[in-house]
Amino acid sequence: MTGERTFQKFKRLIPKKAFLLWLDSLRKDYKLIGPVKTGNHAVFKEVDSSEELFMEYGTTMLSPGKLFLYKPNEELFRFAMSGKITIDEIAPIAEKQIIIGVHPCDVNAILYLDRTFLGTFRDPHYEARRKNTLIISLNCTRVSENCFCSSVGAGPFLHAASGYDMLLTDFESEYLVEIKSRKAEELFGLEGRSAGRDEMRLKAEKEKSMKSKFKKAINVSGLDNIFAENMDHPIWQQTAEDKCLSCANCVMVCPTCFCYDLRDEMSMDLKTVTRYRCFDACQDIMFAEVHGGNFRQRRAARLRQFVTHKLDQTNQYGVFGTVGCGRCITWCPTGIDLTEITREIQKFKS
Amino acid sequence: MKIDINYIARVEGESSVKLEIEGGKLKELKLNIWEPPRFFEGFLVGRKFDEVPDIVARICGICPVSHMTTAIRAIENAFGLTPSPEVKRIRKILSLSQILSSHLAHLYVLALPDYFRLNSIVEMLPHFEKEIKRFLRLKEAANSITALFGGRALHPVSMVVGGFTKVPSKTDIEKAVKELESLHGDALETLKMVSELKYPALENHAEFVALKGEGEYAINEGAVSSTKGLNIKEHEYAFYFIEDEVPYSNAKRTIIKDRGSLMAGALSRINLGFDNLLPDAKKASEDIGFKGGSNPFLNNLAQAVEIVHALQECAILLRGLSLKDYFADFKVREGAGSALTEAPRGMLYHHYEMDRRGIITKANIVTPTAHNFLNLEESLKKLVTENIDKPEDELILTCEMLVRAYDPCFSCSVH
Amino acid sequence: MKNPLKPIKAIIKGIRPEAEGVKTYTLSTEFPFVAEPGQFNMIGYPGVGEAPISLSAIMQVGDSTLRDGSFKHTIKSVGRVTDFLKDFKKGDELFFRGPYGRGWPVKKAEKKDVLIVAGGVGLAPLRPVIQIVLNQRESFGDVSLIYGARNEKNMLFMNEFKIWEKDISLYITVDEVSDVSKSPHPPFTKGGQGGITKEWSGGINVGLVTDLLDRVKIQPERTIAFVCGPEIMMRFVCRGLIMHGMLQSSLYVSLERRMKCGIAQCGHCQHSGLFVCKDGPVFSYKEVRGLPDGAL
Amino acid sequence: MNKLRLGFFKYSCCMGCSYFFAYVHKHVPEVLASFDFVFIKLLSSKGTPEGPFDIALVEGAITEAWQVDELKMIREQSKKLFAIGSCAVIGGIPAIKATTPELDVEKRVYKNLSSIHSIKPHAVDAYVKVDGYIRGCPPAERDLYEALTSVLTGRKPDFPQYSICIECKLKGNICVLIADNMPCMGPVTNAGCGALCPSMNRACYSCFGPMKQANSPALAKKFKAMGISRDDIIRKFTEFGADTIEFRKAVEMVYED
Ligand SMILES: Cc1cc2nc3c(=O)[nH]c(=O)nc-3n(C[C@H](O)[C@H](O)[C@H](O)COP(=O)(O)OP(=O)(O)OC[C@H]3O[C@@H](n4cnc5c(N)ncnc54)[C@H](O)[C@@H]3O)c2cc1C
Ligand code: SF4
Ligand code: SF4
Ligand code: SF4
Repeated sequence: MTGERTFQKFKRLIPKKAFLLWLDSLRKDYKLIGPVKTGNHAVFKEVDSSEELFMEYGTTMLSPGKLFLYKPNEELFRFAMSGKITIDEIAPIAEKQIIIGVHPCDVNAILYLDRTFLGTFRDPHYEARRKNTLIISLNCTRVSENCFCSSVGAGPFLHAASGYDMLLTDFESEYLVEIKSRKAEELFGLEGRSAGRDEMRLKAEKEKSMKSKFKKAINVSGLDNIFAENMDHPIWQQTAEDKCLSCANCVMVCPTCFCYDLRDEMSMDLKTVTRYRCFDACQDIMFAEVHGGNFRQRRAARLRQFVTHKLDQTNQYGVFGTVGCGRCITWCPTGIDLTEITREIQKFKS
Repeated sequence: MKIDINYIARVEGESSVKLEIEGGKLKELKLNIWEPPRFFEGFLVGRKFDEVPDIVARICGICPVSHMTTAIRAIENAFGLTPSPEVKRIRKILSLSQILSSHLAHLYVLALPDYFRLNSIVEMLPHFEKEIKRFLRLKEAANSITALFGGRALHPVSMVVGGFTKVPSKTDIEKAVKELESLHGDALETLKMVSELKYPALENHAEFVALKGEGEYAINEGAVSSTKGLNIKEHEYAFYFIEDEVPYSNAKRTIIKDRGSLMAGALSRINLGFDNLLPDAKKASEDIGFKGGSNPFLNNLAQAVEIVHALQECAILLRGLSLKDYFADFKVREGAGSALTEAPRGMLYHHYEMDRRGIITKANIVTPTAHNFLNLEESLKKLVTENIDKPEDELILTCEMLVRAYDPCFSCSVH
Repeated sequence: MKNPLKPIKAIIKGIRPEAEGVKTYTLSTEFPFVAEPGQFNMIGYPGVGEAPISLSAIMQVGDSTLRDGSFKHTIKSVGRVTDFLKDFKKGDELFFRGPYGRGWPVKKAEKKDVLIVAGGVGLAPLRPVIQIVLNQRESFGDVSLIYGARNEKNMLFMNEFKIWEKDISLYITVDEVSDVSKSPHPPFTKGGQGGITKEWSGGINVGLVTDLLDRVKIQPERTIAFVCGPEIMMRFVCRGLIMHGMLQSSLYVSLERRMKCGIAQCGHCQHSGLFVCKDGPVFSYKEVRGLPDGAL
Repeated sequence: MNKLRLGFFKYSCCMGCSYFFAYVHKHVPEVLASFDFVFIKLLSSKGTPEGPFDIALVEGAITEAWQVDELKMIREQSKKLFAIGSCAVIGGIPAIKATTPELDVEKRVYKNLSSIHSIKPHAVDAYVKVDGYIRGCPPAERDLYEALTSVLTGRKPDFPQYSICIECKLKGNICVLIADNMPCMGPVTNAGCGALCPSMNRACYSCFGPMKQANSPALAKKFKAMGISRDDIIRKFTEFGADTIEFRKAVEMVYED
């Protein structure tokens, strides 16, 4: 992220056991966060030992980036209101943490969040946590029902050059460990076997076989201006009225949705006000309301905002807003599927 | 002379007392419970069994747990489902925590101001800071026990037919136990405070009725027993108790067949179950020379003793939890079921009939205040007769104090 | 590292009732505040929140309309924050952060004719432009202001029209004629166009802003237009100007969207991938014409 | 600072809101320092309902004609009037009565109806203008404080108007609707409780009532697709929302279906 001297991007094969032991050895300096099985699902949370990790997970409901880097709820300022008002700026708390097992889509989503929070205006809380977080990505071994990352280039294997620290690929009893940052290079002491051309070929084969397993896809090359040209396509209105609940689950589970609200809360004695930030969603009817009007009064307009922000509107950051994790499809109560909406519109065009 | 006490404050719900004195004698006295009816028993018909606990919780904002527990037990009786001992334990914890909250609120906020000739706890604040802080401590602890299991202190959400949807973690329970144990002294102080109040004298010849358990202070189940020898099972209730409409009141009133009025509540429970109190509560009670009695004003004292008991029993039950088997599956079937529990204000009865899909076809709910209605009216008559020479203000206050001593819940009584 | 969301304290130096429900607040803070015309601040108060408000007078780099570094906001009370402000008094504290956004491209307008079209409170963000024009009159060609409001009770800066008209042509219109005697700006005398005349010479017309476009002599190739008002009004103005032969790229509009942060993070102001707070609020008409969820 | 005059009025309900208010939990001293309890029957004898009030809180549904008259009088006497609790905000549980012929319902309870004077149950805003809604059953603590502090500081109160789902996700609960196939009302229910039911492993039953412009027919369709019976779906939308336009839409759709 910041100007780093060049480091050695080495690749090694490490027995899984040894790797996890190494992880545990870091726990004295780092909080360890990773996928943990709860019931039929996996969630990212802090663990006391690598034994709790469930590295074979499919996908989680909430992404690690929007739990441990960009926080759902964050206190920013405290105002003391008696007499002359004073502002207390809450200092960023940035414990050192390792997030292990981050799938490629979620790493890409973090890189997307970087564009919002480390742009012209940098958010000190996000930045501090980002600096203190070691991201160990894990290439996928399973394609979940709604994944379409391969269509948008965000998975199933990670190809981003930087912005994370290590990349693991499951090699049965071993991990292929690729070092991607100086921090990781310094921390990683295991020798293992050095990975050569054969291993990289094997990795490429694995990726290929993974790619063949996708059930969901989207044809991005055919997107062009298609959304802008079909603003009033009946699919929007129809899907919105028939199915969309404006519940905002799609936005809440989306790993790239960055919108937030700033809220003030006053203590009952009126002496302190806390200003905090928390996730907001464009599906909320108040989201775009101003005096005299609401730019997205219609449910269809709100639904369209979500879908087009993910698949169109690339003028914003120069990349797609979606990483193809499929979460918004999985967790939408009525199963609204942005890939289907897109297909419907593409059908219309051709 | 006609006296209309229209504004009975510091009780739950709406009521008034009208009385007429002629020639130094009480001519007529009516307790009018004009709380607007909401027709729960009417609109429950057609609803499904699984909604019933959530709906009946809204009969009362103070004792939702009692309504939920009673309804759930009635429905389980209809389904032939016997809950696990763990479920029973958790239900009792919730009931006890609610009894604690309710009694604390009644004693400190509703009843206490009268004894100092003040209008409200707000007016007490400057003079009774220590007491009010104690009250808030106890109340907070009681609420947090209900919330720990129920999700929130009012209208808890985890209580369902079959048991509970979720239980708290061991660590949270551990913390709660410690908190409760640290408040034992506060409970004893409360009892001491309440025992020092000056209660008006009044004899009451009512039949005291309460559930009675085997070796435990009965709350959620037991035999219906009375100081006049009643001893029946809960499903026999309808044969012995009769509910009737009163032309001047929206609440119905209940009597024991062929015998007349009854009194339910903390005093009844103490009168019938004194021996089942935990040793500490029993001893504390004996130390102040209280083992029950017939003066309805002593209900205050009985509540204070129950506070000592409930706080301790909650902690004991919490320690004994396994946090397993907190839900049992069941089969919906056609049938009828009824249940009785001890709500903070006394015996509460729910009865449901259901079709094979579990749709309610008939509902009947008899609340503690309906049980006490006639007795309260009779006691008021007696009180007025015995205090007929008192100045009007004083007489009105004494009447109000008696009404409050019953800790009536008029919202419940009408429902 | 300072949090860009951290508000800065300002003191209210003066308050002027401007029109019905609208007041102008002169603010000053510890440092001389510098901004560009068309930029805005997030104005707020703890416990109430923040709202984006344009600067209606500023000290600009190189030039100073307000030499002491104070700045002004002209605010109409319509909601949580703006209603709260209406009871503030001189000397009260209030908070702001900014300036934010891309303002009017005034440099581009130098040596050209300038057409300023405003509706309602939309004149506030354009006032700094007028100030520059007045200060450096020789740098611009013909300058005209077309300004419309619902009625004259809703009209901003009327007390300044007399000064403005010395250097720029004013075309003022109201949608409806209201009771003159209740106007905050007496004296009015009856007569003249639309039934009303006033201190300045041009008169008040009755009708829509768009009706006045025909009255201004527009030389399309050497004119640049700055438009601010309700979005639907801007739509008709821009279309009208295009009919007059103007290029989409020489029309500029200022958009209003809900904003929480002002710094391109909170997402509320997104307009088809544009952040109105950062990429705007001033856009060339070409950039925002026909975008979904907008009226242009 | 002068204390503000507060009135708390109860109509047809469980009085849980008064009870809840009486212990504004950790804030008793602060509330007492800022407000004069001019009228609150649960707490104080000798109050006067005559006003004037700086803030009036009204709990309970309106089910009898005298309540309407009194309510209108209170409105006139009060600078700000808030509906508190689901009964007052949306008609709540008492409004279930109106889902079937009301006389039948009344007859099931009383043999002699001559002294019963009930009218169709409605929320408070059916009769008077309301300045804000403190939703929930029991009401959301945060919203209650927001109402009180807003009046104290003279700002418009800010109440959440989005779905329970948002709160549920902020909490990180695994969605019970999707993961466990429970008929959760969260997607159409107004936030405020912190997604309590899903956090306790059960489906939301909408005790906070519908959120603004809730698309309840779409959720009803989803329930149907889950195999839930028509009657059960109707019951879902009439437990707390019987008197609301938003939920009536779902009921009508199911009937027409
Ligand atoms: C770049 C920019 C510059 C601006 N410059 C100016 C300026 O110079 N002067 C000026 O006066 N304005 C200006 N505005 C407009 C101003 O920002 C808005 O009027 C302001 O945001 C209102 O904020 P508020 O908190 O007072 O209103 P809000 O409370 O946010 O209300 C805004 C609207 O939403 C409605 N609303 C809000 N909350 C609710 C709710 N809970 N339920 C129902 N309705 C609700 C209100 O009724 C109102 O119509 C500008 C806006 C932008 C984007
Ligand atoms: S999750 Fe589905 S139903 Fe809910 S707002 Fe998103 S698209 Fe609509
Ligand atoms: S605009 Fe909507 S889709 Fe885009 S980031 Fe914000 S909440 Fe997510
Ligand atoms: S989840 Fe729904 S039913 Fe449960 S408390 Fe919240 S609003 Fe009420």
